[in-house]
Amino acid sequence: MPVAYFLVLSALLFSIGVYGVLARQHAVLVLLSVELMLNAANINLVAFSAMLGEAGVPGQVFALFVIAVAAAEVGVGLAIVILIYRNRRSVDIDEMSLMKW
Amino acid sequence: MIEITLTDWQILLVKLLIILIVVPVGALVGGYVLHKEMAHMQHRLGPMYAGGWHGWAQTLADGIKFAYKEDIIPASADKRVFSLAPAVIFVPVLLLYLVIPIDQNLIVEDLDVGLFFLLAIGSVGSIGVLMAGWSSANKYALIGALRSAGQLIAYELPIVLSAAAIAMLAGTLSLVGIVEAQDWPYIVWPPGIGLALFLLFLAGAMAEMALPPFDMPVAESELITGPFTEYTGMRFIFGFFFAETAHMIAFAAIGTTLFLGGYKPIVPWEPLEVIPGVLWFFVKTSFMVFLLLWVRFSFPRLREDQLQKFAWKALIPLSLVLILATGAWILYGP
Amino acid sequence: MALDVDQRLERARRPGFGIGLLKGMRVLLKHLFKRNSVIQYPDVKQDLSPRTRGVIALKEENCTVCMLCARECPDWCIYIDSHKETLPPKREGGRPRKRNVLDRFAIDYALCMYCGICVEVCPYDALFWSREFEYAEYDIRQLTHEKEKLSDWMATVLPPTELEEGADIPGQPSKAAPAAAAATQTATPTAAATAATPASVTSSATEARPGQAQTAPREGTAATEAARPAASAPDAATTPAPETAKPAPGLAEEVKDQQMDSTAEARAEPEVKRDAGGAVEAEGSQAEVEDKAEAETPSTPESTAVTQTPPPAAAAPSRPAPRIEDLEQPEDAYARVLDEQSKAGSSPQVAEARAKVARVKAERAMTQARAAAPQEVAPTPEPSGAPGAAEPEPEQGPVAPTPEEKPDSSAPQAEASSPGEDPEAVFERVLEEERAKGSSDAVATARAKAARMRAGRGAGSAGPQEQEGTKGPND
Amino acid sequence: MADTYLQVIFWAFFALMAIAGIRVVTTRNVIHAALYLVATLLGAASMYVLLYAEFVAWVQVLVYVGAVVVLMLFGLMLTRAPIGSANFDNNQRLVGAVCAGLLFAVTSFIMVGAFEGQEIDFTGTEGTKVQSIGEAIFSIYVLPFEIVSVLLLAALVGAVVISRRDEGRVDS
Repeated sequence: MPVAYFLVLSALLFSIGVYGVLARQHAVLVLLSVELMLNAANINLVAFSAMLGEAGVPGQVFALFVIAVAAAEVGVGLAIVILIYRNRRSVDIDEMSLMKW
Repeated sequence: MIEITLTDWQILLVKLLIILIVVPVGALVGGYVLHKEMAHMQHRLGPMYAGGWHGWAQTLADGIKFAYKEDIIPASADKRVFSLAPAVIFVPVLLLYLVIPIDQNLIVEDLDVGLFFLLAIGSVGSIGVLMAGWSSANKYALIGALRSAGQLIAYELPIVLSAAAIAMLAGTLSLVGIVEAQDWPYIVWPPGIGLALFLLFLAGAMAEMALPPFDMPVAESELITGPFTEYTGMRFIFGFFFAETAHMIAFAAIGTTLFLGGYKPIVPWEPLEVIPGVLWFFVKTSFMVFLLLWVRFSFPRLREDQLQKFAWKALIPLSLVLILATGAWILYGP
Repeated sequence: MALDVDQRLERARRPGFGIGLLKGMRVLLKHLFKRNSVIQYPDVKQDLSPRTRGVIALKEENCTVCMLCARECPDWCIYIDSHKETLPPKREGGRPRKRNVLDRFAIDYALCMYCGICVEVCPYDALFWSREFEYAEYDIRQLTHEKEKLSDWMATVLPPTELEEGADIPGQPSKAAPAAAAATQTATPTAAATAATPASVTSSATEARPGQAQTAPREGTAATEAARPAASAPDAATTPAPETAKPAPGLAEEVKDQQMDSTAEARAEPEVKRDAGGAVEAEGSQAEVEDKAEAETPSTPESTAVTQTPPPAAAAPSRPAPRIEDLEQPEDAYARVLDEQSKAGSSPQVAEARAKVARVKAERAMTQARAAAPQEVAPTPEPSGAPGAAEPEPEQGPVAPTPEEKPDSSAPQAEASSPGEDPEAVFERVLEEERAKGSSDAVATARAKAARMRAGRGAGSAGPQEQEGTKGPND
Repeated sequence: MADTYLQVIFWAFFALMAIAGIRVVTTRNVIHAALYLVATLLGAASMYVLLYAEFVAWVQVLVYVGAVVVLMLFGLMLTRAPIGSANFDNNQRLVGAVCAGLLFAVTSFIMVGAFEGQEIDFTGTEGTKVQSIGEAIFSIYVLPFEIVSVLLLAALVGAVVISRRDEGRVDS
């Protein structure tokens, strides 16, 4: 099976993630979109790993690292979202201009 | 001798079919055992009429009754999510049975990462619980779902960590490999660590299944049945009762596999080897079910904050210490 | 004891972490293998206690529409309608009689709280407790059951329970009668006076009471009890106004004597069941009387005692008192019980307490036996004394301390003194009696003084006491 | 032959992931978005299984579906997650769509061009054993592994510190 199939899938997911990050207002939805992008990267890593066969183990190792980092990101991200919601009763990131000049 | 030749696909289909038959039947029997054991421990008789002999057909009758009930979906509910949730709860439980070795060769799929598969699939059900709770448009349901999610995140860790310690001891993630790696005094070996891991696993499993004393998500007295408050008929059965019982039996089987030596005889004695492993497995799993139910009926429900405290301040540190101890045992032990 | 419990709790709490959890699980495991005590109700019916308060049944023919039950009912759940009927005079030239006819008797079981006051208060034994309890209805309004239904339930009313051992047999003179008289202080003096004069009992009244006559000797224990059967005779309609039929305390014997002669014309066969029901009531009240008599201070029973009619000679069929030689020595009893208890595994305190009780009982039995012995030889000949009146030492109850510690006031004065006897003579006699019984000097003197005082007041004998002492130490 | 089966399965999951992914960013209900994300993630896990990377697949299910999404749903339900639809998009939708479309076109063009003719050979592979992954992590990549563990610890502490209510301060 051509590896290009997986690369196209990955590109599609990544683009969808980019759209989500750009077009979404809700903070948690932005986080979800970021997850999509990370997953796209993961698919790429695993696909290349499979392509390389025995030499491709580091690809899977990196996929695992990505998943771990994603978990950390979600943890901190959600903590921030909840804190903001608690303070401002809103999770709209376009309104979060508190730190803007 | 009739020779039947089946392709891999056909074998897989037959195995799946067997699972599809065995699991609901097991859940019915498990439900009956639950009723009866609870009743007798509370000095009652339990079901006595359905089916004639000691109400053996009670769960069957219940199931038929639920099948005939109207399937009600609340007007303000999120209908698609609401209908899908029971399936999301039940299917992962069904999948758990795929990798449990009933005998050395009697297993649907001996995955290389069987143990990991169990843990991963077991955690999917909580999505279903959250779906059910949120989509019911009911405060009790939502609170129950949130409790369930919090509980699951907290108690997943002790289970994963104790399973990790077992994997360390066995040197493999394959469940058959784990059973084969276990030697005779299964649970009490390595001394102290094995038993502690078992208790840790038991506590985590009971919390994961939301069984008392960890049943805050479905606390009948406070939250009616938590996420399943609005469910009726078959959806209730599959989302709640069936899933609960099947989950319980699955966890009993997992506990048997990980700690009690699975399909191996209780004591390594030559004559006992004659008895098929299926029987040993069945006996040990029954014991585990009994134990789970016994604990379940013995203790009152914790409070939500006590539950979280217990997980984060007692179980997780303990499991980390046990992982260290296991590592030390592997390195320096005999 | 409280300290003991605390200590035990403390000990239970002490063992290490998690033991409590295991203990709880052990309890459940034990119950799993225990024999189940569940009764599968619709299939197997529980044998309810005879005193179960299931439902109230009505014996319609006994009801005189006196309305007592309806008035006493705290919930006002009894509905009674009636009308008056005029009956022709019984004899030529007599006055036409009036009689209440029951039209409606209904109990609203949705309101009823099963207190049983109506059953207690019914003077004519028309209401009974039945053990029936399956009378659920689909509508709360249908829970008001009319007299037809209530009468149907009469079939489920149990015959009265067997009499207790040693209790009086209906139809025979009661040994409890005099004791009961002590309790009927509420009886009005006039009633008592009437009772004292047999002549005041009209022959017609006796005629009308065949059933009562049967129960009367027993019913003598309480005036109100005795009064019941009078109106309950099936032919009550033809009897003279029931009010006159109400006997006073102590009347029973007279009634009975006359009845012996005129039974032949008793038209109604005595209703065994009802009578026996009366007996049960009587027994209950008798027990009450005994309790009272025990608790009574010496001075209380006096007022009624004077009006007591002399009982027949056959009175006081008391069991023979145990002989002194047969009785266990108190110290032996103490040692034996202590031994037994410690073998049975009781705690030292409990064993000691039980042994003490045994000793006290043995001592009491000794005393009573000693006192009873002379009495049997020469019964006191006082004409007005109750049969048991000569019985000196009443039962003190199980918690009584040793005789030496007995406060004087709590010891009812059983020593009878006939009215008119010289107070000083009474003093001497009582003193002697007390000494014979083995009472300590102080006690004997005090009792003798009390007896003198009573004699001086002319109050006559102290409350006749139930001869319970003869029941011996094993009660 | 086997390759045809795999291709069918691949395209089925491709379709699932594409649809679910698009729904994640277009749906008007936050919970639905998270649930569609679950579908996407499970599709990705299936892809890993397809690629004989079982361990990664189950880690994906355990961590993403079992923990991350549960946490997301938890967060959504704690904040505000009404049943029914609401508008969560800003006015950059068109810009976003153009950007995403361009990105997709460019990246897929480049990658397809770069890896033209490269095949994944499924025949004869048993898949990657967990053991080899473990050995790789704990030998060559032990430093990144340790760094990741420190990162996780920092994230844990950070999350607790951030979301914790200060004692004595009343929140608005």
